[in-house]
Amino acid sequence: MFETVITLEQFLQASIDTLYMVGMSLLIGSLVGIPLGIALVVTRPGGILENKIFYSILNPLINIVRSLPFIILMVAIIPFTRMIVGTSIGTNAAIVPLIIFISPFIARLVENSLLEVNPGIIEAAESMGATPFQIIWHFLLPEAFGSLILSITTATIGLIGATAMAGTVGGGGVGDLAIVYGYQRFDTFAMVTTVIILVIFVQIIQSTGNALARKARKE
Amino acid sequence: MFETVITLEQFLQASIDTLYMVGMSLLIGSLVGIPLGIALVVTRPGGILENKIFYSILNPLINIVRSLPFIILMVAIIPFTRMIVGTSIGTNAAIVPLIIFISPFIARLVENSLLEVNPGIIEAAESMGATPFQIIWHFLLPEAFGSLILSITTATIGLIGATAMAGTVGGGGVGDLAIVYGYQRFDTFAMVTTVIILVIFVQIIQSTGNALARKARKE
Amino acid sequence: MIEMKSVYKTYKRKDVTTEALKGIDLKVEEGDIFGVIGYSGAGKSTLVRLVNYLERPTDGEVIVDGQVLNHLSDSQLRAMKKQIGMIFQHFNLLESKTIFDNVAIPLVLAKKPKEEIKQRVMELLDFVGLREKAKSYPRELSGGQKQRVGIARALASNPKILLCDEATSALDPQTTQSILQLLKRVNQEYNITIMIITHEMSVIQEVCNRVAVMEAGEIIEEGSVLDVFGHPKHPTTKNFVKTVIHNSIPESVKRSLKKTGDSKVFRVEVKGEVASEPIVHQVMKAHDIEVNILFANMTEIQETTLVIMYLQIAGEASAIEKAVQFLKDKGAGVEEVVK
Amino acid sequence: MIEMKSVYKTYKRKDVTTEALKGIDLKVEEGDIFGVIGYSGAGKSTLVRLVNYLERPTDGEVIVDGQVLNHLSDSQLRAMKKQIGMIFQHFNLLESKTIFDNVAIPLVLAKKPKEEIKQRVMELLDFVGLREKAKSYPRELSGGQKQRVGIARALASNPKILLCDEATSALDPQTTQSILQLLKRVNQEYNITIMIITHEMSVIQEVCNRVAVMEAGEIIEEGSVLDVFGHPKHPTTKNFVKTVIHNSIPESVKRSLKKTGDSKVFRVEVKGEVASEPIVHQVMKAHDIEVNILFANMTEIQETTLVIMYLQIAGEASAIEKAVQFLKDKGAGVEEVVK
Amino acid sequence: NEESQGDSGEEKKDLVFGFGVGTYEEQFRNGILPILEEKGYNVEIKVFSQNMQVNPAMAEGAIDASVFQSTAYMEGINEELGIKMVRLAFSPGAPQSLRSVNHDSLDAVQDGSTVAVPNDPVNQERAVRILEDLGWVNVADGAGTTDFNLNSVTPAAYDVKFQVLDPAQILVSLKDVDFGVVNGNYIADAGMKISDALKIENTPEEHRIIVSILEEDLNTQWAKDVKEAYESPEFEEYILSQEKYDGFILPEAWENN
Ligand SMILES: Nc1ncnc2c1ncn2[C@@H]1O[C@H](COP(=O)(O)OP(=O)(O)OP(=O)(O)O)[C@@H](O)[C@H]1O
Ligand SMILES: Nc1ncnc2c1ncn2[C@@H]1O[C@H](COP(=O)(O)OP(=O)(O)OP(=O)(O)O)[C@@H](O)[C@H]1O
Ligand SMILES: [Mg+2]
Ligand SMILES: [Mg+2]
Repeated sequence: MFETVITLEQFLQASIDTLYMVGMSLLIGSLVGIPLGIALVVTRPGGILENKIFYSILNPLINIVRSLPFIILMVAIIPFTRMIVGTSIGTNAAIVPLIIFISPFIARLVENSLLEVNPGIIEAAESMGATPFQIIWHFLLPEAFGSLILSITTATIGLIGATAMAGTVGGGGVGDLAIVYGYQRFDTFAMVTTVIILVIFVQIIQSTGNALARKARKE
Repeated sequence: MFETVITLEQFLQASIDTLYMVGMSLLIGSLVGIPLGIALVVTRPGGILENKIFYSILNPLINIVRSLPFIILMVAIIPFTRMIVGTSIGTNAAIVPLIIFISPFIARLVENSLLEVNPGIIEAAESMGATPFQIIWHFLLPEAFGSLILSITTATIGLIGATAMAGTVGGGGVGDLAIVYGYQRFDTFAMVTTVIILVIFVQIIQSTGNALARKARKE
Repeated sequence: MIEMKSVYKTYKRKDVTTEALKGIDLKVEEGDIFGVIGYSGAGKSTLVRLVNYLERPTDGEVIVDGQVLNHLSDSQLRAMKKQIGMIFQHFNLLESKTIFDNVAIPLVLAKKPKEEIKQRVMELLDFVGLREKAKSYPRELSGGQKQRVGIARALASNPKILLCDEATSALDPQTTQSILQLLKRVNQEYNITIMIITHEMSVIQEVCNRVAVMEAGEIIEEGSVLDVFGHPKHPTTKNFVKTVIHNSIPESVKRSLKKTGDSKVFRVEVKGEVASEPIVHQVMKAHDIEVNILFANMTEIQETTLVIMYLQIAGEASAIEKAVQFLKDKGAGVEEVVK
Repeated sequence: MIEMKSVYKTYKRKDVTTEALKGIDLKVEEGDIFGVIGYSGAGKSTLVRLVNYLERPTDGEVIVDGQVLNHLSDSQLRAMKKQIGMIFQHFNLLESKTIFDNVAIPLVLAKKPKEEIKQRVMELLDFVGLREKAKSYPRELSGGQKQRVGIARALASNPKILLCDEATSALDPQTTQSILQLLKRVNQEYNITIMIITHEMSVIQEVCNRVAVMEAGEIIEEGSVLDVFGHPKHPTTKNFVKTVIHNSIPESVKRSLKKTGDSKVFRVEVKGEVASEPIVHQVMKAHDIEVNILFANMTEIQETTLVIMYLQIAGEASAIEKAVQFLKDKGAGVEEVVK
Repeated sequence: NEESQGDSGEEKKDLVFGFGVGTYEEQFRNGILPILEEKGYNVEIKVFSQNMQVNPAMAEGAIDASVFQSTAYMEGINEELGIKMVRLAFSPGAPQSLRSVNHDSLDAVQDGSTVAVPNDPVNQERAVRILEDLGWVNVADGAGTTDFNLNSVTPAAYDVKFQVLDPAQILVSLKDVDFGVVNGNYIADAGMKISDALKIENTPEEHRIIVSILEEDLNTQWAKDVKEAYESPEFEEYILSQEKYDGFILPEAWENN
């Protein structure tokens, strides 16, 4: 019924590429974004490590990165990418802009989650003489955990959308397959199949996220 | 120093286009996404209008839409777009996929914000015999207001990134200018200028969002 | 007005099961001010939360105003809940709304006209002494102030039933007094049925006409306040009653108690009119005995005076016997206390 | 141990200004159990929150353990706070952690070994009667149970100073008793300084040696508990003392009071050893008068007995006068009450 | 991708080919790859969804050869990136065509007619040249290729309105414009015939699709083998056998086959 030029192998490779790109950039993006989000919360006016200067640099910086369309971002940082992974094309090269794209996004979501923590909890922590690090680790993060998981889930799904653009630098992946074959070549079968794969990915991620969040909320 | 082929008029037009696209799709996207987010929260297991069937349809549906790369989404709904605005190209045509792109995103952010509302508040509402609508309107939304504003801010900035893709269907806008001139025609001046404009936009949006959220949190 | 028939409530989570209520039978009549006391964790809050169906019973029936809650539709339940005001143990105020708006909420939900709302809310805030906090937010209030906002909110819509879960626990005695007086007033003027959960016996003593004592999910004693306070049966009840009716001899008195060979100690309880007669004087004048008041306490319950005394009576055995008979004839309850 | 020098605290938001504290001077000695009472909103919580610097004074100095808090660096402040346990009015438990983990937190922060933590936490949970709730989460506890978790948490790290903001407000009298006994014990055994905010006079009566009464941001009376309770000066203090030392004639007795021409009513206060003597008997035997005990109350404060009686004495004027003198000679305080 | 390259002394057998948008990757996979594999080459195929990214990749040494661009574009990029790429061979390329679903003939054009053109500079220039040929517009001298833009276009016979779109979008959006210039590869992929157009581009040599490599590789054995494969009768046979390549501009070298 459908005709396609994509081979099964290409599908497999694309799936692996997507998982690899999403996984790596989520991992590193979280390692960057979560601390940034925490930094936003603790240094903001009234925060436990209030720091006007730091906050008024970090806050707009995050905005600047967030305001760049992904493709522009990708091009703008090519020299940086090359410095890090030695090349500006391929899956590894795609991960660099993906990280830079997702980190500030995660930072904002984390900020929003942490701001919802009951101020009384922070007071309790302060009354115990907890250091700022301890406040973050033993109080803020556990209390916001359910919300944080949902935030990371949202970020992950956003990341899947962004990996589609990764094809631009030859990153491959399912989204790229959808664009190159489905969009550019009107290959309906490729389009439908890739979309189904993406839906399955997203579904798995969201269900896992929801389940974890539910558990974290002790429901 | 810099050479550019873009005219001031083009910049102005692009700015207007971006504002128009972001504004319209944010407005309509919120009108769609916020109710969807509320629906997710109230129909989920344990919610005030628990409804297994509805939830287990809505939840994956939102995921499906979120999993589509924007460009694929845009092409997939061309017939729908044409039905709504009479054409598949131009600024108005770009708004349709932008709305479909941003609504489920807003829905997820809203869901996360609303889940953070203290369950005791819902109990108080129920004890007063408030209808589900009243619970949402008089209790859930006001209590989550600060967080909701930050969520909408995050969504708005995501939208600015997405409008860059609107050029694909002739939507115009600052992001498109950055891609078409800055990226494809190596027009550094155009690139820098457009990025500056974007940064200013994002900065204004984020500051406004932060200020409103702060106010909503009664700090 | 409120009835529970063998109500059970069990909380389950993974392997942890908590039986919060184990077969509660209860009847609160219209116009009652019904007190519920019990140790922390006894199930008091759970009990009261069943009445407005915030919690569903695991088993058994909850009947309010003649209607079995289990059988009501959602909208019938809502209509029922509108008749029931609730003061929460943890206040549950909206952080995002001013004090004024918090108190106004039940009226807004009932779609009352703005002018009426304003007037009613200011009246209530005046009453709880928070008029000048109308524009503040809950986070700017002290603990007791928050509790008072909760009280004002529960009263706003003139409910037919009022459920108070530790409504005065964060309040000083004076404020508690004025709140209790208000409850008494609304009870009398509007015939509102009130259920009061508390751990302060003095609250029950002050306003309740009936009381139930809970322990570990069960009601272990129930009855009119005068009966339960006068003759507590269960040890737990005795413990509670002790806190308001100091009917044990202070340790220091006990220590210095002279153990003269022929003196005996009696617990004498006098109720009502007799309490104002000089019976100690009378018994002393009429008999050849020496009386030492080891301990004396007068309490007012439901506007009746209850006197409990520990008298050390010295004298000849026959004289003491006669004195005791004299007291009994006067209507006093007399029991010898074994030293 | 704790000292405040003309401390002011003002909250400002837009046009609303609240002067929570207006020039507080206060000194709590090492080993004191210092009580603070006052009406709701008087500034008690604010006061105690200044001691561990959760709130900064708008003006004035807070000195803890000889160190002016305003001058300490962040890390010095943290070290100081580690010495100060705090029980919060609103508990402030972590919803995401089990009861065990909530109590363990101060020990985890202090990097104690796991085994030690486990042992100490179970010991504390045992004490507050929540051993079987170790694996539950705060939302599964009753109000009083949450409060007990807060108490256990504050005690976990053996602080040198303990701040209790309404630590027993949600507890029944028995549990309150056992908590207060514990506080007394830690105070005596480890010489811990304790500051107790409460609106329950009975709590102060039970454990405090010194008390301050606050009203509208000011300390209106301060001193040893026996002094303040025995001779309250300020009307507010009198109001508070009234709640534990029932020293007014019950309404019902007043009503039925026989207004015989030659009878007089006296308020008689007896303290210490004398309280266990049969002075009413003695006065009656020795004089030709008729004595009716209108009201009698014995209270134990700091292990001393305080007796307050209202005696109606009938007889000839001279006989009454002699009787009064007799009582005064015995060391009692006697005042005539104008009917 | 880290193979050493340009080392003419040794026999290089591992090649990386970069492709952009178009049918060239498919042509290569089915028509060229078997020939190269026969000769013992191990070829990796990289497809870029954005043509823009192919040349930087070559400049970086990540790919050895690319098939996606025209001579004119390559020369423009040589200047932009400061590298030296050269044409190795011509690839069968599809001409652009002016199409319409709303009109049957070019006569329908009038002032205010909308014409959809690609947004990237090279395809945009080609598209505008078709209109220039028709006399609808004028193009300023020195309009450029790699930085071509519509500011250098002025109305001639008609004052048409341009609608700038993503190239892939034009075919699906034809309903919404009067005319549209569609790149040939999309016609091929959509299973349509190039010859059905209202006007087909008379593609000048500088706009025909080429196999480009770095100049320094020009004399390597692999380059020679690739050139040979593109000019081979086997490849020609394959292309001619496929209906979808009807109307493509074929390499002149084939005339010698
Ligand atoms: N964050 C704040 N912003 C504004 N006003 C405040 C704030 N915190 C407390 N207040 C005000 O300061 C006064 C003293 O409050 P505080 O909490 O110290 O009272 P309290 O004596 O502890 O009362 P309670 O017995 O009811 O707990 C109150 O009038 C309160 O409204
Ligand atoms: N949601 C819940 N999940 C599990 N157990 C619960 C839950 N709510 C209450 N319980 C348990 O049920 C028992 C009764 O709780 P309840 O709140 O009714 O006590 P209470 O009498 O109101 O006590 P307090 O005077 O301390 O407020 C307690 O042991 C408590 O731990
Ligand atoms: Mg309770
Ligand atoms: Mg307080």
